[in-house]
Amino acid sequence: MTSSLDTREEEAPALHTTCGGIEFRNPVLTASGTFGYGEEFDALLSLRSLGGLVTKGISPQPRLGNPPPRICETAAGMLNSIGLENVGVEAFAREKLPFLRSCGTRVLVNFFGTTFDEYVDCGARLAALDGVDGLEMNVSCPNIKQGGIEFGRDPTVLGDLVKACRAVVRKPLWVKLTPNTSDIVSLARACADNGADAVSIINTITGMAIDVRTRRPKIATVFGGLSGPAIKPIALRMVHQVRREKIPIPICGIGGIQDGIDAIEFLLAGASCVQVGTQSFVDPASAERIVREIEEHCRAQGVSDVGELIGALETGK
Amino acid sequence: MTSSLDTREEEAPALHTTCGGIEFRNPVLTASGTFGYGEEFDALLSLRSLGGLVTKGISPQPRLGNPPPRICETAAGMLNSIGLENVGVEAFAREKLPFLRSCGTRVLVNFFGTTFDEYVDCGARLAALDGVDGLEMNVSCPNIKQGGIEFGRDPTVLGDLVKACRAVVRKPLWVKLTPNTSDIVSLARACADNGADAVSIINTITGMAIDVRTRRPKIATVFGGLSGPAIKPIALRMVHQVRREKIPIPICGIGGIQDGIDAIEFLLAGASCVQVGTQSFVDPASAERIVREIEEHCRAQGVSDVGELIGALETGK
Amino acid sequence: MRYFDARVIENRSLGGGYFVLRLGGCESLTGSRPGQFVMLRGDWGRDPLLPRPLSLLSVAHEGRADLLVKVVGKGTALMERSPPGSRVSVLGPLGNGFPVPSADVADLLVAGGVGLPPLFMQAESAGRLGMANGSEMLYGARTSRDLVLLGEIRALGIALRLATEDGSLGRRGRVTDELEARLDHWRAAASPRRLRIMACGPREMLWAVGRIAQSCDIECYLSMEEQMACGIGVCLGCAVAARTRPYLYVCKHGPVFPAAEVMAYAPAASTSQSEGGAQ
Amino acid sequence: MRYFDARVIENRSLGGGYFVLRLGGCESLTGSRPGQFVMLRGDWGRDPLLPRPLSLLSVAHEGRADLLVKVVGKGTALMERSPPGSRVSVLGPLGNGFPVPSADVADLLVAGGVGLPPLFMQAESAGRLGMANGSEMLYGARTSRDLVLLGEIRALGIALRLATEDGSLGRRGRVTDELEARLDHWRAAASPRRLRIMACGPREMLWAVGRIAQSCDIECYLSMEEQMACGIGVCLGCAVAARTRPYLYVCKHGPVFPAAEVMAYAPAASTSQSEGGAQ
Ligand SMILES: Cc1cc2nc3c(=O)[nH]c(=O)nc-3n(C[C@H](O)[C@H](O)[C@H](O)COP(=O)(O)OP(=O)(O)OC[C@H]3O[C@@H](n4cnc5c(N)ncnc54)[C@H](O)[C@@H]3O)c2cc1C
Ligand SMILES: Cc1cc2nc3c(=O)[nH]c(=O)nc-3n(C[C@H](O)[C@H](O)[C@H](O)COP(=O)(O)OP(=O)(O)OC[C@H]3O[C@@H](n4cnc5c(N)ncnc54)[C@H](O)[C@@H]3O)c2cc1C
Ligand SMILES: Cc1cc2nc3c(=O)[nH]c(=O)nc-3n(C[C@H](O)[C@H](O)[C@H](O)COP(=O)(O)O)c2cc1C
Ligand SMILES: Cc1cc2nc3c(=O)[nH]c(=O)nc-3n(C[C@H](O)[C@H](O)[C@H](O)COP(=O)(O)O)c2cc1C
Ligand code: FES
Ligand code: FES
Repeated sequence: MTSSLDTREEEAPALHTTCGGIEFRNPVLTASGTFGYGEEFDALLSLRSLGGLVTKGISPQPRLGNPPPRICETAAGMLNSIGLENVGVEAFAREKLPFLRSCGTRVLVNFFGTTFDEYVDCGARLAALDGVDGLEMNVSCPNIKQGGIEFGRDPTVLGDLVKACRAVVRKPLWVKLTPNTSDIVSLARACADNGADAVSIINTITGMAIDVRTRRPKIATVFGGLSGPAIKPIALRMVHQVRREKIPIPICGIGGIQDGIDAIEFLLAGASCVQVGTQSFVDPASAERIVREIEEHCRAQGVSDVGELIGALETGK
Repeated sequence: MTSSLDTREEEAPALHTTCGGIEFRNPVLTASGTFGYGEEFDALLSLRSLGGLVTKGISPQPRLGNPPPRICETAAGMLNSIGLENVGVEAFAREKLPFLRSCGTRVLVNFFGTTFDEYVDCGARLAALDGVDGLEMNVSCPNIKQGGIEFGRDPTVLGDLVKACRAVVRKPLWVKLTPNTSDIVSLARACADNGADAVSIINTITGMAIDVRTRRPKIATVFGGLSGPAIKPIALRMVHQVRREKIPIPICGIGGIQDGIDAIEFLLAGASCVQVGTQSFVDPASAERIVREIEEHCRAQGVSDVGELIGALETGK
Repeated sequence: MRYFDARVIENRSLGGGYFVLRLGGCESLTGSRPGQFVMLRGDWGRDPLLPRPLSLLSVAHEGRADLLVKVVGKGTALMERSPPGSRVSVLGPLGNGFPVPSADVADLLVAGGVGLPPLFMQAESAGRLGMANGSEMLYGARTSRDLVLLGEIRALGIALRLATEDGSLGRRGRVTDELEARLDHWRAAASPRRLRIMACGPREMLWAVGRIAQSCDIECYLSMEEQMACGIGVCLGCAVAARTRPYLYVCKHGPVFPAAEVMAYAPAASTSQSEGGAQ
Repeated sequence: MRYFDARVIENRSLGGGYFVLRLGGCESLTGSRPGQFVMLRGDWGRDPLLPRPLSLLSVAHEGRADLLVKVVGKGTALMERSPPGSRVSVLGPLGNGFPVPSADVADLLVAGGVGLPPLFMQAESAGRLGMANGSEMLYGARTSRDLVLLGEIRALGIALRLATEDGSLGRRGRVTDELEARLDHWRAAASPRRLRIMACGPREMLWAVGRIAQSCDIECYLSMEEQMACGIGVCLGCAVAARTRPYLYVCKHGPVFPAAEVMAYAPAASTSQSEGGAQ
């Protein structure tokens, strides 16, 4: 707002972007699990200034989550093991959606199940709700039938899951990939081949921390998901690997974004939009600030449309 | 030294440890590529105070390495793409080994090849050298025959490589695993099944960073290896995953260790010894300090033998 | 609840690692309730990354807010070194706070170590309502060095009883010993006012206070701590096992809980005692 | 080369983001050569992680060492804010340094922006050897605000010629324009002393200086910069493409290189000029 006063109107860089069938005012979304259901942040930043928000992951039924301690800090990051606690589809529709419908920004609902059927059921029910602009499928959940291995770790399992959900979801369907893989490209390809509209890269990386005095894990479930600036180089690499292989669906880049420069790194690496996660804890107004910083960067570098940045990395090859 | 004056002699905790067929004065080694060939650190700390050191990776022939820029800093970490530059076996034996023979600590030589035969050749020649206490095989090198995929990424390829080297190496043979995998346990098992004496966990994680002004990667080769405190939670998790599965060979823990507490986290997670890498750049005397801090922790916690800590994590299971 | 920049206007060391950080620019904290807290972060880069939860010690006119902090790690060490003029980000006021003082209730405010701030503010608020002299504060710590702001507490007009584990000031023993003694006294005195306990301090102390209150059937509120990331109920990190729901959140449903709500999952007395004693 | 703790004893701002950090406790730096550098790290946790390379500006008796620093990012910003008394870790002296002044050689010391320190120290050393008046320093920057320590340089007894891109002080233009003018002058003067050039500054400037020296066949030394992690030749991070070997290391073989050694891989003049000009 303030910055548009500094310069003539016509110079304002175009920030809108399209990703996975959804048009966004600008490329900055907030990440699942770090922004609640939006409401709590209404007093802290202008939701209308954001490209969009992604809700906490929803499952068909409410879930209780894991015992505490659930989080701990690490070097430039944090571990969490919330255990996918959430209110369930019904309570979401009843209690959270009314606010989201009028919050003034795009709403993606992150969802998951513990079985194939739960995924399909959950996707179908959420997609039917008014006020939901799109779905983001969290495939980093333990597949009980496969000995607890994440659904999203095997390209074949993942492809089947995407196909099944795609068949019932008539809204934009994004798939959020797990970084606990040696081959992110195959996972992205499995999504593209089975009808996903976009891939979100990345979810948290499995990690752990130990309290040496008590000799116990700092997280009750032993392992937790690592997020924050620490993982940015890994996330950026995965985004670029997928982009380089010309997988034919767009990418939403996630992982350790703290400021506009970080966000632009993801755009250059090939993301069409980004999500801000842990940084919303560090600085609850950061997502709005990041929009401003991207705009300032565009002005300073003479970029008239943020789309020019997407995939514009020069590798000299 | 100083601290042993504070307390009666008999209270000094026993720090020696055995890992992969080598006895160490204490569990603190320095990591390959971050400690040169030892000589440079002679003026900065007491080499005799260390458990051991691991040399820069050696290949059969000298290698030039990658074009600059080769390193950049990231949040609580750094990326490097040195390109495995080294002096080669011959020059190593002639120019570096004489110093190492008399440096007063255990010497492991890190080595690699670009083909199966090069690995075997390199391992055999290094193992034959007097003054080499053991070998650490770096399998995070691109396998040209397999389209540049790291040798160490596929358990079958890795197992074959370990077997081939094992046949010619009559000294302790450690294998340093790549973290760019969805299944560290299978990699460790392939090593154990094929005669390795220990596994070193972990090497750097592939990452990237972008200079948004020039739109170029900050590392000339686009991708580089992430190291430093940022990766510690991931490294610790992998060590513990391998330990939990009762793979029958010991683990050397590596990744982001900055102080004695970090080192003890690795011991509790299941490592028999640790390596200090990037921290030697942050604080060149850190390895010696870490030995002291481990000793202090043992005293404070009434641990009479550091061996009591190995794998002593209590997960309540 | 607001998110804003404030400035350190005074940083007063109390010795023993304790210090009072006086912030200016905290107009949005006016009207905060005792027991509420803020998430605070200095201008210190990424290490540490997350903001730190700190209870309000006192909130005055003209946007002044005081925090009492003890150095325990990186974040608090950086705060201790913040000179006047330093910029800090503040999110608050957060959480629920203690029940308001009431004329027919005598409050026993039980503070352990750095658990003092919310009870200090509660006493201050009681004083403002003219109810301080009906209540008393029991304040315990390891040594006399850990008992801070004694003059300031007395100035609030509340009766103050101290306990130190080493006997260097007040009763030798735990603050819960003092609590039991005072409960005996109150029962003997047969005061017409109903008794109520509010406590903040180390977890073992809280469990002990909760058990005492339960055994005497006295209304009791405990201010809990958990690791926090967001402070506003979105990360779901600060869960505590509870009676009415599987988990409640310290930042959103607390930090102050009726003891019965959280005592269900407290360890048995013996364990906790020996754990505490092993230190 | 030693690794030791030092203290900031003075931190003098020169405006424009430049400041002189005076360190105490640097006895081990006594005898350092102009062009040598240190790896420096403050007491600031993990952000930033790696120490920062800084050239020596001056090393005095009693363990005093001066550094001239310009704020460009996190590390230098933290250094700028370090009050006297702050602890810093120092590794040094590192690298090779410039050739020593010699009676039969006239040195042209070419400094661009914050490339001043090694040339300042070289002039200081020449002064000490009584050879300063044979040499001259050419010092250029964007604006007059970026030309610092002018009084101190003059006090060394060396002739000083300035250039600014905006013409706010000295010649309007680049320091390399001034260099060409001076070379014309020296040739015209037909001095009996052999000419030698030593330069430190932005990479484009170094390439330009190197090209001028090559075209006039004058002995020339360039002090190079690269990203560094260790400073002692073990990480192999600071490689520069070289003539006699595929790569040399700035920290170990440099930072000062004979121009011919590193010019082989310098970009062609036109590119570099336009790149520089595009700023
Ligand atoms: C609601 C609430 C109110 C609080 N009020 C005060 C107060 O008024 N004054 C005060 O001095 N302290 C208060 N604390 C505790 C304070 O938040 C921690 O001491 C602080 O976060 C430690 O940060 P650090 O970086 O110094 O320590 P770290 O380096 O992070 O850790 C040091 C130790 O403190 C523990 N710790 C770290 N973060 C927390 C946390 N969020 N909660 C509990 N323990 C933690 C760690 O497990 C570790 O053992 C409060 C905590 C909560 C939850
Ligand atoms: C041998 C040598 C001597 C030097 N002497 C001086 C000196 O006397 N005074 C002075 O002010 N500066 C000097 N520098 C440059 C100084 O090291 C960098 O300005 C500093 O490291 C930047 O750190 P930062 O954290 O402030 O910036 P960052 O936040 O790390 O980065 C800001 C910018 O500086 C660049 N940069 C970061 N690190 C380096 C590095 N090691 N080398 C080159 N560029 C870097 C980054 O690419 C980025 O563009 C010297 C560099 C070298 C290699
Ligand atoms: C506390 C917490 C809870 C999260 N919950 C979810 C979730 O419910 N579903 C999901 O797909 N990702 C979840 N994530 C992952 C984030 O959306 C994001 O992918 C990850 O944190 C990396 O981004 P960051 O580094 O910016 O935080 C969660 C992350 C955190 C820190
Ligand atoms: C500059 C640099 C060079 C390295 N070179 C090698 C190498 O030659 N061989 C190898 O196996 N690992 C190499 N490594 C990896 C380290 O030995 C170590 O596994 C990794 O850095 C993680 O540990 P850290 O976080 O403590 O640094 C290198 C790391 C760095 C930072
Ligand atoms: S701290 Fe995030 S929910 Fe309580
Ligand atoms: S900085 Fe490590 S080799 Fe030069």
